[in-house]
Amino acid sequence: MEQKSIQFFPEQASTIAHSVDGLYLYLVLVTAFFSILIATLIVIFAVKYRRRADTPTPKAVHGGLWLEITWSVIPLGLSMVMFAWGASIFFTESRPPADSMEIYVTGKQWMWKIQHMEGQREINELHIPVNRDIKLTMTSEDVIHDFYVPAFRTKSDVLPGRYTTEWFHATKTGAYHIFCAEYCGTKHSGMIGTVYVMEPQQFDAWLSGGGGTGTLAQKGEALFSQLGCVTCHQATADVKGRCPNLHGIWGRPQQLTTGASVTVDAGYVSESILNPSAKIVAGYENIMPTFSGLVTAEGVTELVEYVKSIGPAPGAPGSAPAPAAKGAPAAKGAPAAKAAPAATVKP
Amino acid sequence: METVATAVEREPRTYLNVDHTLKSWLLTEDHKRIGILYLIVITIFFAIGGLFAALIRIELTTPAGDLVESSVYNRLFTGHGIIMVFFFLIPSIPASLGNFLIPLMIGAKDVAFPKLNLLSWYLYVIGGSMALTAIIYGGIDTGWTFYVPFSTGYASGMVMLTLVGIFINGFSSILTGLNFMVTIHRMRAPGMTWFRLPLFIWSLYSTSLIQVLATPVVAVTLLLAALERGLHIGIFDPALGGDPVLFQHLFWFYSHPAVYIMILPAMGVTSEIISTFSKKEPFGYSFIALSSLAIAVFGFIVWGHHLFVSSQSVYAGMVFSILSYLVAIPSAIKVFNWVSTMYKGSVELTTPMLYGIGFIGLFTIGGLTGLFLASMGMDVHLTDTYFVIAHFHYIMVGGAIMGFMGGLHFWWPKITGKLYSETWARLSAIIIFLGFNLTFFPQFILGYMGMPRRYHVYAPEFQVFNVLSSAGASVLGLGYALPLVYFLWSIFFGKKAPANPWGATGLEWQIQSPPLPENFEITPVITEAPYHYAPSEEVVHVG
Amino acid sequence: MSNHPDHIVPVRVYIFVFLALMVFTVLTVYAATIDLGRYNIVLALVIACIKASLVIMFFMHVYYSSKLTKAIVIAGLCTLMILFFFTLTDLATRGALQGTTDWVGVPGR
Amino acid sequence: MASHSVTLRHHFENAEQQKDASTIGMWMFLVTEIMFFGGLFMAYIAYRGAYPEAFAAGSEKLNIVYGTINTLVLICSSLTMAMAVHSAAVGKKKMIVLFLILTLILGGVFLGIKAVEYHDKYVGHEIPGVNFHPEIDGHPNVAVQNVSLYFALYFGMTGLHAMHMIVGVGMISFLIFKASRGAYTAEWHTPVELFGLYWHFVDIVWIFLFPLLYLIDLHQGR
Repeated sequence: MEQKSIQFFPEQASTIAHSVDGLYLYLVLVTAFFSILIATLIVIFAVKYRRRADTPTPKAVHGGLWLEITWSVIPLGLSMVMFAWGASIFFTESRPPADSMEIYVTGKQWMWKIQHMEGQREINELHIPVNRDIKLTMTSEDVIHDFYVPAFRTKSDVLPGRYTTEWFHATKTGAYHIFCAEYCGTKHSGMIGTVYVMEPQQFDAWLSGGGGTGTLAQKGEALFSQLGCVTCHQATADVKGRCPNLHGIWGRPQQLTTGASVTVDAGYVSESILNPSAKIVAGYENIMPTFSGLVTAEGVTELVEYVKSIGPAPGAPGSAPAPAAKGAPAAKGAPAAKAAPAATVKP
Repeated sequence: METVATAVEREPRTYLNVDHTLKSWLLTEDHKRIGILYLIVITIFFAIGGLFAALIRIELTTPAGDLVESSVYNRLFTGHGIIMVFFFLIPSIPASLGNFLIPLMIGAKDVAFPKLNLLSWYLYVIGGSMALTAIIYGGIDTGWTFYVPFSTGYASGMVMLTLVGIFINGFSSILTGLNFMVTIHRMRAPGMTWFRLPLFIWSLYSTSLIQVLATPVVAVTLLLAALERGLHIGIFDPALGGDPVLFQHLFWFYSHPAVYIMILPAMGVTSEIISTFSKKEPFGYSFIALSSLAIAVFGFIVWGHHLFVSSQSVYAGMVFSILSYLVAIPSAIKVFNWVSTMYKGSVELTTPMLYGIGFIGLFTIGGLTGLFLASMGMDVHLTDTYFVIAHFHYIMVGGAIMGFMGGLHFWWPKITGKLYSETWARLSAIIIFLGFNLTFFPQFILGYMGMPRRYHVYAPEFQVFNVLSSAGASVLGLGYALPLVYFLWSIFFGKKAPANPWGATGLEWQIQSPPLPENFEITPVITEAPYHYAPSEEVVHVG
Repeated sequence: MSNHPDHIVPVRVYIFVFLALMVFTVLTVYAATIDLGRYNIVLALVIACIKASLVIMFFMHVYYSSKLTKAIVIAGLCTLMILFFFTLTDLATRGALQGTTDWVGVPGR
Repeated sequence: MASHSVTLRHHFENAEQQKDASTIGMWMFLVTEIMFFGGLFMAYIAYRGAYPEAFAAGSEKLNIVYGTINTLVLICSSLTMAMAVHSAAVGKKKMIVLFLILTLILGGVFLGIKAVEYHDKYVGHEIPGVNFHPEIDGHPNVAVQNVSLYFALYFGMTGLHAMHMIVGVGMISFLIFKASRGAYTAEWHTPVELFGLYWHFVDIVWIFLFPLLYLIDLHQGR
């Protein structure tokens, strides 16, 4: 960031930045109007009605109901506009578009660890393509952090034990600040970073240039076997082992022994890894050991991506003889050929 | 306290010279003496909190962390927060001015439970000294909000001692509120109906309502946090399925009404000051009175606007956002009514009036910037930045402390029987007003530029406004030092104060200053409305 | 009722209230053994509220005391309901829109 | 009402104002207690909603018989307390002492049973933070951590309630001492009445604690 003249606004680098700045302008105008009105009235009355020796005692004034109503209704009206405008911005901000490019962010005390779907890992830096919806799925390994990019006008707390999302659509290339906005300890003010918004071609060059050892899903698969999950959860669809088969379960409701059903999402898979006895699939026993302490947050995200990438069983409906892992996100420019040898991925 | 022993006979008996032993002060049941005891301890805590603030501002003049290390800086802003919020702002007006004035203003001999009143002071001192010992032994770095899981798992320093100190101090606040409510309900002079009460009493009644209903929840929350930190029973521990956001809900259920505990008494003081120095009955008396109650009641249903970005559900966010706008309306009504009171009044710009006008101006800016933070889309960008710091300092320093200073100056002749020097006082009021604005207005801009709060090291482009803010802080520091000087000077060398130096109409101005130990020789009987300046038949009726 | 400060409540009222409380206690234990699904908790709370109001009204003389005392009791309960209701607006609908669900367990701990 | 025997504090106009003020003051104190326990009940509602099976599993480990006996004991102590206040109002000084002693005994019984229960929990490794590993075999869908939440709340709520009982027992003994010296007459027995309010409040808290903690999903059979 070169040292420009004194700034009063952070750059407007995302789609909602304009509407947030518009709301800001409206609010500033209302505040300025009323503050100046009150200040000038006070000065006028203080001067005009200053106590002189001969002024008679001022008469008491009663009534004024209509006056009271007007200066209750007008502020209420102005406030409701503030509420509606703010709520609409918040509503759009809290619903990431379906096709947005997913990036995993893990907050750890005083650093941001970022994992791209293509396997790239970054610390305190986030490279994203311009003009594309980016969805961050964030969690924390210790205390509450907050991923805040002033230039995009977005922030969202990052909580341990939960995934929170934040999404933005960058409109201007450049480098912008990342700040941790929730106090998290000694180096809270050091937990900062930079978002590099790049042209799509540059982004792809950067993406392939990084020494990626396979996509997130492939790393997940490697971890899946390394931790011994594959012994119970066979990747092949046909064998009905002692453990629920993970084929094509992503996004579908899962029947639990208590009769309730839960849709398989990042939260459910993470919970089943870290705390398996919490939700047992119908027809199975509570025999899975817990892996909390044995796997880091990045490992959990890799396993989540792997489970997402296991296609439905070959015979099952909706399965396609996918050469590569069905769920692997075909990031627009990501060269599919780069995927690891097909053998490990073939369902 | 008194100068020559012989002078005692000629002087009338007052609550000050009736007994001089330390025991008579430390075991007093007289609400006036307890008010002074509170005033002394409050001033000490204000000085300590102010010292922390000075160190923070000095550190923030440069982007790099070059005055103190990060861990020390975190303890500085935590100390500043805890001392100012729990040990200065919440007890400041209710416990000192409130204790002194409520019985005087409603024609009672004392508060309902004098022993309980003394116990409250001791609880306040014990809680305060526990927090002070924790700070002397290195302080804690949790921030005054004690967010879990940081405060229970990762924070360092004597966190539990501080939590228990605040827990005990909470009971002082609860018992004071309880005492005031029973006093106002049951000990009013004959003829003093609810709508003949001075507006200061209305605002203190609303404050006590909040103190009684909200403080216990934070007491149990901080107790649970202390237990979780000490005994590792994970109520809020996410690893055990606990919900850190539940802690935030329980914490802010108290802490938002707590900001109304801080501002309502200052509003009451301002109503009294504006009315006295416009020599006119407050415009819309019943609207001001009922809006105090409305603020207290609405204050309980808005706390969620502190949690917009903390993974609170969108629907809950919307509910809290719209309700937060409702709580702004009574404050708007009050401001407009104050200004209308000055209309066609006969305004005298004494020091209390300067503080009163300053309060209205700064509280208006503080309140309106609160509307920024109540709007969800805006709050996403602004929460946890310096915008929030500027907003609540405009309310607390521009509002609550201006009100406290105004009240202190307004009732000083009644409390001590001495007049302070008007010129010095006006000078310090103006210095405070200028210093305050120079300190906190740049922080609004910093906030919108995105500088997060509680940052020891910040990005270089924020430095300009931080230097302005630190410059303002030094002026503000000077402004606050002056009153200490001329108030103390007035106690020993000030002129003797008449019973009613300002020509006010309250009951407290009808008796001698300083008052008798039993306040009134004969209990007064109230026959007409308060603020009775003009003869009642010449009343102008507005549509 | 009269606002006579020291209303002497007849002993038979106490005995009756005592027996009612005993019956309700047995009732709530028995009711817990029948499977009513989600309504078990509702029934338990209804019985508890009835018992509590019996104690408040007759043992604590609120039925005979001043309107101010009644107002204080109601104010306390309303504040409690405010705390419950508004916190639950968040807890019940959390993650409904963003689709993020809670999960138990923090990796690495 | 002859007020000569009433110790009238100087700042009150008459005895009725003093009594009225203290009753209202006591009720406001009880409202602060409602909010004090309210914070814990909020945590209970939040976590029971999130982890119903874990709460059912945890509640299974509690001893229903002890819980029911405790409830009945407390209700009896409420009756004896009410009778104590009644006999104070009608001026039977001997009866005040009798009923207060009865209330003290019942309070003691309650605390005794509570102590036994806590000991059982200690033996059963059900105290969170103290090598906590309860046997929750019968429930498939229950994570041990969530059960520790249940027990943390159990000990939080019943512990706070028991502390209030201990304070209550302490105050009863003081009242018995004063009543036995004939301090409380028909005209002035405010301390007995105010303590009665406190005692009934503590009983009401237990009336809610019992079903919420002990009787969760009893119908699945123990």
